[in-house]
Amino acid sequence: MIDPASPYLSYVAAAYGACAVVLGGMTWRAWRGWRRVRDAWDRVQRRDRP
Amino acid sequence: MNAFLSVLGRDLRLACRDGAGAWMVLGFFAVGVAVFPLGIGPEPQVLARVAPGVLWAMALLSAMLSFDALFEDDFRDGSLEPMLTGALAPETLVLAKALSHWLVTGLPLCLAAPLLGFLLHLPHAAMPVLFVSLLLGTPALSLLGTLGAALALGARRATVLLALMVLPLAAPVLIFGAGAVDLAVAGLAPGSPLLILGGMALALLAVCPVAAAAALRQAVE
Amino acid sequence: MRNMHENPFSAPLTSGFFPLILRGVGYARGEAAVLGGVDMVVEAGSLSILRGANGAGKTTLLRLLAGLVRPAAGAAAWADGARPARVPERAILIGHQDALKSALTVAENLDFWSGFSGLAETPWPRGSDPFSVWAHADVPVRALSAGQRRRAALTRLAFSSAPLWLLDEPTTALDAAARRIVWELVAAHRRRGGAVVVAMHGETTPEGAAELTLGGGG
Amino acid sequence: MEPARFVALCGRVLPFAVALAVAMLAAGLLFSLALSPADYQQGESVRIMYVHVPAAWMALFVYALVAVLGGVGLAFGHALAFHAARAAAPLGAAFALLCLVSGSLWGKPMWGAWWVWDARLTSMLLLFFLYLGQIALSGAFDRQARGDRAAAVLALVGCVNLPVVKFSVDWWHTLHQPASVFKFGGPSIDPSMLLPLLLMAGAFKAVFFALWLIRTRTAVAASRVAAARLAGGAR
Repeated sequence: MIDPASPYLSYVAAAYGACAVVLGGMTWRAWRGWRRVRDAWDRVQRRDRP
Repeated sequence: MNAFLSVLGRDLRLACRDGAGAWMVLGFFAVGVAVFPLGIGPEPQVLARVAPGVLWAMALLSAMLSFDALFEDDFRDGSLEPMLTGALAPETLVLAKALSHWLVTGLPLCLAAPLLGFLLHLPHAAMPVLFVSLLLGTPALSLLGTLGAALALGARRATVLLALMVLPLAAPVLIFGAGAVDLAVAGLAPGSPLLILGGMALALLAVCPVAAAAALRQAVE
Repeated sequence: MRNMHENPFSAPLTSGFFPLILRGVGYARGEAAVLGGVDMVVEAGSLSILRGANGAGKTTLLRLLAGLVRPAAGAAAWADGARPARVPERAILIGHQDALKSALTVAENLDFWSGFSGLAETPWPRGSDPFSVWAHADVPVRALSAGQRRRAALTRLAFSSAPLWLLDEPTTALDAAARRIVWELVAAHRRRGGAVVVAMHGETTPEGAAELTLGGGG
Repeated sequence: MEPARFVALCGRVLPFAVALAVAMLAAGLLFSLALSPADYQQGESVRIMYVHVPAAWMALFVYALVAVLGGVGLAFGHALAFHAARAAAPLGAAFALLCLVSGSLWGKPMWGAWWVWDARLTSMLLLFFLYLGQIALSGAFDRQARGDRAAAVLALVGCVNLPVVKFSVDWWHTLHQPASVFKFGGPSIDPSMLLPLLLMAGAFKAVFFALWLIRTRTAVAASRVAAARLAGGAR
């Protein structure tokens, strides 16, 4: 089990924090990119319908 | 063969016609090296210690700056397409361009570096090794730069892009080039890094023309 | 004006591999289809005129015949089965740009192109000067007018041994005399067994020429 | 595989990929933070290795993947391969960055410096710059097709160059620091640490695959939108 009194706790926390930031950032950008394209596709579809 | 020589001859004549190009690269190299003592301080021991790295890094940057016009003018005035569809294979065209760049830029850098070595108190024993290491290294840089110029042809901000692409690829050349001079400064035999540097130059001689030719074909498409 | 009936060419014609046959050739730039289903046969001694609105793909088709561009659909092959991209030296393309270095003189530019096309034993052979640009041979190209640059660019045809000529609106910026020389050169090239494909606007189609109009694409 | 069907296929596969990624990540974090012992020498900071090493593996794996995809795209002209390569490259760069950051966070307690020119960290730094050059080149052209193909050539050359970079950095390291300082990651990994390491490596791969799927689908759909807009405009 992780020892809360360890002097290195802040470094471990920072490392996993960085991991969360990077993975989270990638996920958020990917999802936002997809949403933007999906909306653009809907707009293009609507414009074609008579 | 005469197609190769005519491309080489034309590029050298063009370089001489607006001679400023070659001189500006040498000027940049000299100014770049001269700036370091201003930053680091005048102590001879310190300067001698960093001299190989500074000279080599500045040679690398000076070479990098002179690549963007390599294909750009031919691309813009339309002579690149007939050259690619002439009797000359694109790979040979790339070699002619790399050789013309080396003669105009690489060779002068080799000759100027030992002189600038004096500015950095480079031990005299290391001067010849510096010259030989650059003699082996600058052709490798010319080949890499020619590949970078072909890849970045027609791109936005081509010069910066070219440096960003080529510098990581040129890191091994810098490491062994400066490493050889370091060994010479420390009085050790610089044989092995120089041999590895020569090996790398030959490897790039094989890889870069093929990759650059593919890039040129894409640029023209 | 030199007599055109002597041989204006200094390079022998490499044996033609005609006909060059295009079947359903298509090309797309990015997502937009520029060429759709082009069928064409280029015979020895033939002259084909490409017509069509701007963006109809005339220049793209010329670049495809020159081997600069690979067809996205359909196939283009010479009689011996070779694809244009594999044998680019069989065609010479004179595009909108002049392929001349403005820092060099006309003589230096044409010396380069004659050396590049394998005639290096004599510098730009003065014999092959159909557009009589020899008068301002030592003038840097940047000092020339558009018409003079165009004449110098077209002089490259004189020392090319490629059997297929591809001319993209060759007569733009040319005066009447130069225009006549272009068509005389084309006729001379066809007489010696070469083929010519010209993209053109306006100007009447010379007699004995096949015409191909490219669709509204692009 | 024409675009419409590919986008639909991604839609169906995505939920499973996301579920797998979340599950693997949970297991990985559980084992690396809770169910594994501290190192007798490094103490708790060894847990940083469970982020640092898998990130390095992913950075290398994705770079090789991008090079292969680029090669396939150049050889067979499949637009899908280029879309997939363009989707994967930034993810690889992110893993390389994560590797550098976690390496620095691990170096501080061990060697007292935020950045140490250790052979492997230096190679990872150069790999990160190779990624930047490749991504910059891919986006530097008006025509995306041109950017994709140029980036593919650079990725292939970069891939050939990687072992040379690794070799020269190692040589450089021994040249300037003959006495080998504390070996990164210890002589051999203790079995109790191997499990969290492999779990985290699997988690990173699963996360990468899910994100890669989303980004590739986005790229393909974006090109369809562009084509529809062009076609629509012309009508």
